[in-house]
Amino acid sequence: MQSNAALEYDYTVAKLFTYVTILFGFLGMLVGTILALQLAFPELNYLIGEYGTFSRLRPVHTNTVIFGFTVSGVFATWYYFAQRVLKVSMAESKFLMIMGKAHFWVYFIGALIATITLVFGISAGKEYAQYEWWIDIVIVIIWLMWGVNIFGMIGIRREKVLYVSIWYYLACFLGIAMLYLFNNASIPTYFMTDGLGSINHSVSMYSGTNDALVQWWYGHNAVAFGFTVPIVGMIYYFLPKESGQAIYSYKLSLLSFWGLMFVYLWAGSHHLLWSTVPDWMQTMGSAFSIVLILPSWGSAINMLLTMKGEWNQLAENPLIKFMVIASTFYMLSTIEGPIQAIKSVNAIAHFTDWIPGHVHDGVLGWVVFMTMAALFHMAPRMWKKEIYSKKLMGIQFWMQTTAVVLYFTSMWVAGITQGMMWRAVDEYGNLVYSFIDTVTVLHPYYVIRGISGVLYLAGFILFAYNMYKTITAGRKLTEEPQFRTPMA
Amino acid sequence: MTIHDIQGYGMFFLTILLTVLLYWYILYLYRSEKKGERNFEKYGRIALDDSIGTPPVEEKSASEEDRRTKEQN
Amino acid sequence: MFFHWLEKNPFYFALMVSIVISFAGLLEIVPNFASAARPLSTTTPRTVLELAGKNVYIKDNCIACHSQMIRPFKSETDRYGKYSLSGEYAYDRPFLWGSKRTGPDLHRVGNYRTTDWHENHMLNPPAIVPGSIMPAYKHQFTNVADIETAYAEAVTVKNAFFTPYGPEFKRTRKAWEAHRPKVLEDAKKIAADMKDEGVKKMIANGEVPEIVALIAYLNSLK
Amino acid sequence: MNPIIMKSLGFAALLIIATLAVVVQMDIDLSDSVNAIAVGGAIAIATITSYVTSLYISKMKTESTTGELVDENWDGIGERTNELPSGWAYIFLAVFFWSMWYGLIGYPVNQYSQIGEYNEEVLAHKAKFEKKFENADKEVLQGMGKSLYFVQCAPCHGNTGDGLSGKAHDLTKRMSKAQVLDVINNGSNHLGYAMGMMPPGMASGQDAEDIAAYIAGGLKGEAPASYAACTSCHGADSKGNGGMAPNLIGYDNALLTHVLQNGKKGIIGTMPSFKTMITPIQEKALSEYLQSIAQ
Repeated sequence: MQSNAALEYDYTVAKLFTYVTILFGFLGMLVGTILALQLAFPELNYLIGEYGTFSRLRPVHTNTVIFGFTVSGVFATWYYFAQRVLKVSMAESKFLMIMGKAHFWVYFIGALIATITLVFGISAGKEYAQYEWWIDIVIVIIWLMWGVNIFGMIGIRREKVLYVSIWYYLACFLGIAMLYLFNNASIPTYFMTDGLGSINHSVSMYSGTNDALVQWWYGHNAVAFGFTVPIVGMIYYFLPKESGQAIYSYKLSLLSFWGLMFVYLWAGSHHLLWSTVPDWMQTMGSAFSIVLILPSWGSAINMLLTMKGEWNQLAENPLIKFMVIASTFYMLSTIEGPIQAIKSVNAIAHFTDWIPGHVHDGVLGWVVFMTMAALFHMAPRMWKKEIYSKKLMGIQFWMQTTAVVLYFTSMWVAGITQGMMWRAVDEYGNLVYSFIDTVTVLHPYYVIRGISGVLYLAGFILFAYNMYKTITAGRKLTEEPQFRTPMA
Repeated sequence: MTIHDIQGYGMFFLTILLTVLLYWYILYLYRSEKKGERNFEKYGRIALDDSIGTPPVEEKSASEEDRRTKEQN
Repeated sequence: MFFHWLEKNPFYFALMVSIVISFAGLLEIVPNFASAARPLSTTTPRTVLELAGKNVYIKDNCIACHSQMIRPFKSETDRYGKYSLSGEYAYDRPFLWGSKRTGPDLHRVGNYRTTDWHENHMLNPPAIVPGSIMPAYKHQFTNVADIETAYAEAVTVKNAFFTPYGPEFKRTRKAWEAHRPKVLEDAKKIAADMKDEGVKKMIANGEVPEIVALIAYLNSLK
Repeated sequence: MNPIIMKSLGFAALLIIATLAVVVQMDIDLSDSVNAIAVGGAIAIATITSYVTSLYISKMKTESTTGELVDENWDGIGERTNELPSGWAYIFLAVFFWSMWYGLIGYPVNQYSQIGEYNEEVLAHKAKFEKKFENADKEVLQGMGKSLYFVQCAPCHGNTGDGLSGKAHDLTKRMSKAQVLDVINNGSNHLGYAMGMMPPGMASGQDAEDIAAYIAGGLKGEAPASYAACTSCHGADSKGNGGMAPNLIGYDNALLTHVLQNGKKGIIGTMPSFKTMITPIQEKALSEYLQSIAQ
């Protein structure tokens, strides 16, 4: 075995991914804020001609946040913490190092091109899977390159036991790989004819109800394996590390893991309640969604209990605040989802703004908070600099928390209102409201959401600024902080 | 027997199988800790003691030797 | 012990995770595949012009705000017409059910809206529906719809999935050239009910504007 | 209760009150079980999340780190054995029983059918409303027609029925001059009247102009001589010859029924048939309402 003395963890790739996480986060949220404002003030649809309408921009927003921000955040944290819990440095393997860098560049360039295709309306038409066939191929390559790193690192590890975060990242890798491949299976029309038409176009391998099932089996579990599993993995590493407290119950974390794996996939059909998929399947999706509360809350409670008796840290360390509030929003989101999956509730909630509200308290409150906290934690260790400003971080925390609360409360009320108005029957037994009545009534809530978007985006800009100043002007650290992240 | 029947039975038994496995796993976690075979909670330390200099909670190569000696016995 | 061994062997661990997560998908999706793909006896595949319109629908991502799924509630069937049936979607690749109704459902919009309404509406939605927050889609009146790709799609689904298109649908360019006048004929019929001069001029030049294809598609939703 | 839990429950209460306030303002019927369960679900989400999260967060403040130290010391650092949180174990049981109930009794997987439930809903609706309004009087019908109009007709004809400045038929008048001219020149498509299709070119030139002006003006004053060509089908009183042909003065039940059943095509554009969307009683109601808004 090599001597450990001269060895250091190598964060080159982690740094690169950190930059793009911030970049894509900003872009995704900027577009998101524009979308929110467009719904409140439709004149904003005409800023850049056909490329600026709500409908054209929406996939740009969702895909940039999912495949841009979240996925690069997952990569950045992976290249950081995997070395640490496997106790092996990237510098120890030239192959993994080159693969890591190649992974970054293919990813970055691929992501840029993919975003541009969406702006031009080159789309396969399935939500969260809009990319056309050739971009799918690039995505598969990017994913496999990450897989090489995962298994490579695990192969040369010193720590025998795989820490639970590694489990979650592995599941993220496997889950997304499987779902993405099946859902995006399609046939390019150009090659099925003598070169007729556009080379971009393809048709789905599945049709109608089958396509819907595969799509939501994918769509729901893209949330599972993109927005839940790796983020849980993140908090299982970063919260204990930042606070110096070992996980409250390691056993509970293992249990929750298998529970999540087992239950999550069943729940996909709750996106198709009251549709033309068979009744029994809807019932299964609905019932398993409720069971899903268990593993989700298991993880969240485990996190909150890890901080038991540590009020000082919560009061003084904004990073801990970020992670605790992220767990809280995770709990909110993971009970809201199951309750919305109950058939009677779904009859009201489906197709309304309550659903985007639910999605955003998960993503804004849980995914983004956790990712930002992780990057804040990593920065002083990667660049050996102190965090530039604790005060800015505090301001950012309150701005963004307010924004999330505004977002989900306004969409909550809007969704329930609209859902009930659609059903409302007058004294004669006929519908009371024409569709447009149920749209105009939402205006105030859309304005509130727009404000919350601006607030959240501003908070994210503060985050980016703070990171930038940390990297360029933070006070130098002589040795790596053990637990608590130093900040000025 | 139609495909739906097969599907129904398949789902029923496989769900039971996986549920049993999950409970078995819980049992395993507690039993092996009680008997003192393993201490799961100490793995929580992996996240905390993660400098490259600190020794691993369980050394990988050591355990392989472990197993080999066991197999020989 | 089985579990102990599983946790330390990354390969078998990954295999176990894969088995557990593919389990539900296999049981829920696969057995229903054949029966769900069966069309109703009245369902016909879309014409090339309608397919081109469907691709405009996808390109401008109408699905972001409009669903195509009428749920079996009295409130929905009163508003949109008969509840949706699985077989009606049998030729839809991809399915376009949508997940959000910022605007109304469109699954049977062909029953209660017509060409001229769509024309006026796409040019300026709030003028037709006061308070509407839908953006105008003026560019669809000047952009050319890609009917060749739509034809390629029809041929592809015919050959790969046995969608019942006629024998004249062949993979060659010659077959396409032969079919093209038929598409233009369909487009002309739609344009006859429209007022926009630019659209008529484009049709006369042998080009199909996106709006014509889109309206053909919307009218076919019944 | 400690202040953190209080505050957080306060927030939940606020959210619930806001939701209920809007629901009440919209005059929503909470006796509809779907509405009631949805509101119940919303209340459950707000209170359970607020209570449980604040409970655990307050534990950070009020409790000290507990749990027995594990006997062995591992690398100088003590370990605590913590049992599974009991609250979580209780949810485990509750959720387990709930899902069993849901799949076996609530929506039994082997027999529940949503289409069956829909059919029951429709039957219940019919029993409740259609019988009640079978022999409704004019005033009730007008009220019903008005509410129907706003949902089904206003999207094209506008809230006041004026046809949105020429984008659809103006329902406050019978016909405009241009519309009449168009019908005279091109004939009329089949509305399903017993008289059959009206052929094109029944009149031309100045005659046609005169007729159009006369009809558009509401048939006031003296009829032009050429109008005789019209009365042969539309009746001497221009009211449609006892339901054989369209009424030229106003909207009667027959005209409405024919348009709603067959749709219509004219100079403005096409109106689709609404026969799948509208029941006979609704048709009657709409007709009453339209007669009330037309001058």
